[in-house]
Amino acid sequence: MTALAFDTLLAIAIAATAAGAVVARGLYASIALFIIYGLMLAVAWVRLEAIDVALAEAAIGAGLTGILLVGAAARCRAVERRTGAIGDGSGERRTLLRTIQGAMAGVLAAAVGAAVLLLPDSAPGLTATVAGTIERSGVSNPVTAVLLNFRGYDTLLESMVLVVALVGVWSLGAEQFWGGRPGLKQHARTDGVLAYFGRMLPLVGLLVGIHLLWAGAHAPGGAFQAGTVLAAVWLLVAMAGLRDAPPIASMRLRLLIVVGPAWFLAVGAIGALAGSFLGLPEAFASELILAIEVLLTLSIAVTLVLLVLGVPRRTT
Amino acid sequence: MTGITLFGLTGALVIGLGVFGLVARHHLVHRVLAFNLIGSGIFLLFGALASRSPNGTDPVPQALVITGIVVALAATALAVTLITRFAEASGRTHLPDDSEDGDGAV
Amino acid sequence: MTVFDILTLACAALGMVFFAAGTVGLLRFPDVHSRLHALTKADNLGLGLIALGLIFQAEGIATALKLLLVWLLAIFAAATASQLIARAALTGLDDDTPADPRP
Amino acid sequence: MALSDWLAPDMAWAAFSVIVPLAAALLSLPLARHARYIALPAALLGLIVACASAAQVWLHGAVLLAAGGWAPPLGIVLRLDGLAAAFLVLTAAISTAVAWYALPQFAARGASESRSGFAFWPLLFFLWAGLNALLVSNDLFNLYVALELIGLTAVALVALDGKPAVIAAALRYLLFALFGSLAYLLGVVLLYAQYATLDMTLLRHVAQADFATLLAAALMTAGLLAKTALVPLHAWLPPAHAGAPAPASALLSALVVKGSFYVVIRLWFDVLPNQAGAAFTTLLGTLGALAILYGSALAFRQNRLKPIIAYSTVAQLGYLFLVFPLAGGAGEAQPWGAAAWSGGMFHALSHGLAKAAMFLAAGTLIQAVGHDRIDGLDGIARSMPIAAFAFGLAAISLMGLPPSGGFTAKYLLLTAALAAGQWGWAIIMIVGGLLAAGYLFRVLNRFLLEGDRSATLQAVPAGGQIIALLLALAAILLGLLSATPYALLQIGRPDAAAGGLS
Repeated sequence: MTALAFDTLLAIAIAATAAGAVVARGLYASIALFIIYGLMLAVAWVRLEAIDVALAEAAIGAGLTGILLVGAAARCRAVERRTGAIGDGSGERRTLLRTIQGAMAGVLAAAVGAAVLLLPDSAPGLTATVAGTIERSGVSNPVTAVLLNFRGYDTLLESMVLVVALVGVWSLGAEQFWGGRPGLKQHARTDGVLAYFGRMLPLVGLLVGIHLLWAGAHAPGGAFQAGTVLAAVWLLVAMAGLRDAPPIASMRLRLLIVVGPAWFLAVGAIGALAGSFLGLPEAFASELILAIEVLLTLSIAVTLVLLVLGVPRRTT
Repeated sequence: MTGITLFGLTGALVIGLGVFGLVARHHLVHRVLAFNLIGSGIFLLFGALASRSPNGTDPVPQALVITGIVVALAATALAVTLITRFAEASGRTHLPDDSEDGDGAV
Repeated sequence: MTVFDILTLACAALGMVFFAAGTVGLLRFPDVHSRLHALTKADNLGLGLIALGLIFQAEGIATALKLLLVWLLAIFAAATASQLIARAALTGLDDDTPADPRP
Repeated sequence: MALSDWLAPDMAWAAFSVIVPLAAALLSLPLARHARYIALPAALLGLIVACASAAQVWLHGAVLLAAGGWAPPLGIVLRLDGLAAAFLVLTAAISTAVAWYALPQFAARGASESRSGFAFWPLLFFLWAGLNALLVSNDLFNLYVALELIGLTAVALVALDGKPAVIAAALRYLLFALFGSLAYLLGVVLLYAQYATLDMTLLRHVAQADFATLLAAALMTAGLLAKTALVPLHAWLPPAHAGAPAPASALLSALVVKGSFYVVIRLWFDVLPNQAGAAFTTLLGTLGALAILYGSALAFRQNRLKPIIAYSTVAQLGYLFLVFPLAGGAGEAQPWGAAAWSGGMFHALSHGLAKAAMFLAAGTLIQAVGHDRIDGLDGIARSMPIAAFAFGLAAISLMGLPPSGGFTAKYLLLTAALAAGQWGWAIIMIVGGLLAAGYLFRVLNRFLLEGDRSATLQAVPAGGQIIALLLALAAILLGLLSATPYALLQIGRPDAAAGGLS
């Protein structure tokens, strides 16, 4: 009973923050509500007994996405202030159009909701299949087993999607800054509070990241969550002005970006030559998964940081 | 009603809200935000349906959702970079209205 | 109800009061800096009280230490984040704020 | 090892067709400055893998490969059949041609790394990898990841030029592509919730025609149609395809839109063959017919070369959707069903070759003239005969004139329409061919006008013109030598392609 009451409150909070993010007038208000929505959603994932997803949603869905949106909003506002065009403007007050659009969205939501109600209340899914096979996967956390072994091919392609996004982001930079450093230069007093925390928090973050990576084999955690924590550490260091972002022409940086996906791909290719594409021999499966995860975590962390920092904006 | 159904319906509602935001809001950052709402609504729906499993939440959807969250972030990063590039180059934060014919389209 | 339960309830309730105060401050104060002041002060204390309350329910010393660690990390994160927000406000990044103290 | 060992059924050619372009993409990211040493060898290797895949299918029939050795529903299966093999070869041929064509533009000798010179090569190979992953995938969620890989790469390729108008086109494309992916994903979620599998083969055996399944299928189809730019979801295509650099336009128009179409075909013919009602197939056919007429009409009204070609893509995509009403038929074997299905696939292949040839030819012409208004192309055939000839040959295939691949495709589709007594679709196809002739001759007439232009033209390397010509010749050869590709397409063909949707 208490659980259902809590779930109901949580569901209302999720729906309300989502609705607020859609209708809020100001861009910043929308984004703030979206981030709160993401955190509420992470709690919902905990309620659904999906801690791995809760970690990913809080760190990536709410955290990094929020940072990206805030950054875009800030640049858009700067442009709008310069050109004098503020706010949504066009078509915001056409009631009839709004009603039609609302009705369309409502029909879609109702149809999906009806499907939810029509589906049976109990469905085993693949829980038993995973449980029956997991001892051959090399890890004991079922989510990691699916991500890195049973459906490792998806994860391989997914790691490529991140690299594609980064290439796309970089390709949008200005020609004259090509090869330069992304983002703006951050200044911080070396004796300031920020600089102090910027030195101390990374150590803690590093520990948390490594713990998440290590724990992923048997408990919630894994490469993507750990990568996000490490990315956050780096971003903090960059924002505190302690360490400047590297120039994108840096060979070391580029190797860091590709090392995880490349190693994963190499494991897959060797398997394919030996007769099983992406096959991890049972005897070394846990070691191989750990090696893939360590390198993937590095690459993911670097790629996420660079995705947030954006296009190169200065040559020095 | 169980908590599972509740979160499933919430997911459906969030999808609808996101679609509304996508068509009704014209600021490009709002639209990207709406995409993320739709995506996370789909994920929540998936998670709710996966937890119908009697012995613990089905791990396969959990893994798929993590993949989906990462892919959504990649798309968002590309989208916001395109938006800021467009805003800084053209001074606009909305897409110009569709003009179908004529040579001005490009 | 044991004495620990009563202590938990008391601490959590007091924590909520601080959260409420912080939220009122966030909504009522005029500019970014005073809002931040209200928020960080009150919420850090509120969270600390709730964590303390939960420690009375902890099963072992490890759980209790983890709760303490959560509080400490949250304090550091809040301090860092508020520094960043304050700096952003000073450089005029956030213009949803009505009274923007521009240098 | 003898050649037959290399082509044995247990060789993982399906996996290598994804591995090779991915490796090339990752390699060219740190080594972009040396792209000219990487791109062509890697592309040729990719072409060899594609040919080996096709040969393997030819010799042994459809091949299944479980990634990681995990059988579905737990694992992901890669499936290589005739249709996949034909598209793998098409993708490899066009990507190799584009890589060769783009070398002088994006990998100039001795220059330091530039923005577009860096980005083009990883994007080209990631796109190729994404397309191959899509073609061999037998798993609905894996297809989602492949679709996103393709979509993000394609958007980045559109934006490569960097002009504000092109950025706007890329943004609109991204909005459509993301909407399409999410609609598709929502459908996948509903299917998994009901059947606890994502494997297309397993799904075919368990799927029923209930509300959740039909809602899922409708959402997936709508999302894929947005990505395929079927009218009325086409608005993003012309500015994006016309605004991208010519080699990128070739990839986008020839391959990327076919990728999502391919998934629509897989979805309805492989996964849900018994759930497409007559109303649904007629709707898809009608949208296809509208696309043919509307796209052609708009192609007529353009005064610049690349928008004409881009609107022509909108029109030509319409033919692909005539497969649905023509191959449909109350669940019974129809003699014309296989012809309609094969005709549609032939159309996708021949349009791919012809459209890539046309964009590459246009690219060299535009480079020589310095702009792409067609009134500035008067008499260009005299100075650049190879490019003009390539454009003309590609036009023949697009109009559906013999002996081109386009002719074979339309012949098969027309036969099916007449055999089925569905005269309406036949008339649309004939009108569409005439309209294509109209807007293409409008361009070709300009090319053939009198006058010597060579003084005002920029010098362009002959290589680009020759590559365009080779692709156009391939489109013609597809018609002349249609027996082999036709037979390849029939290997592992879904039953519904002969039996009809119902």
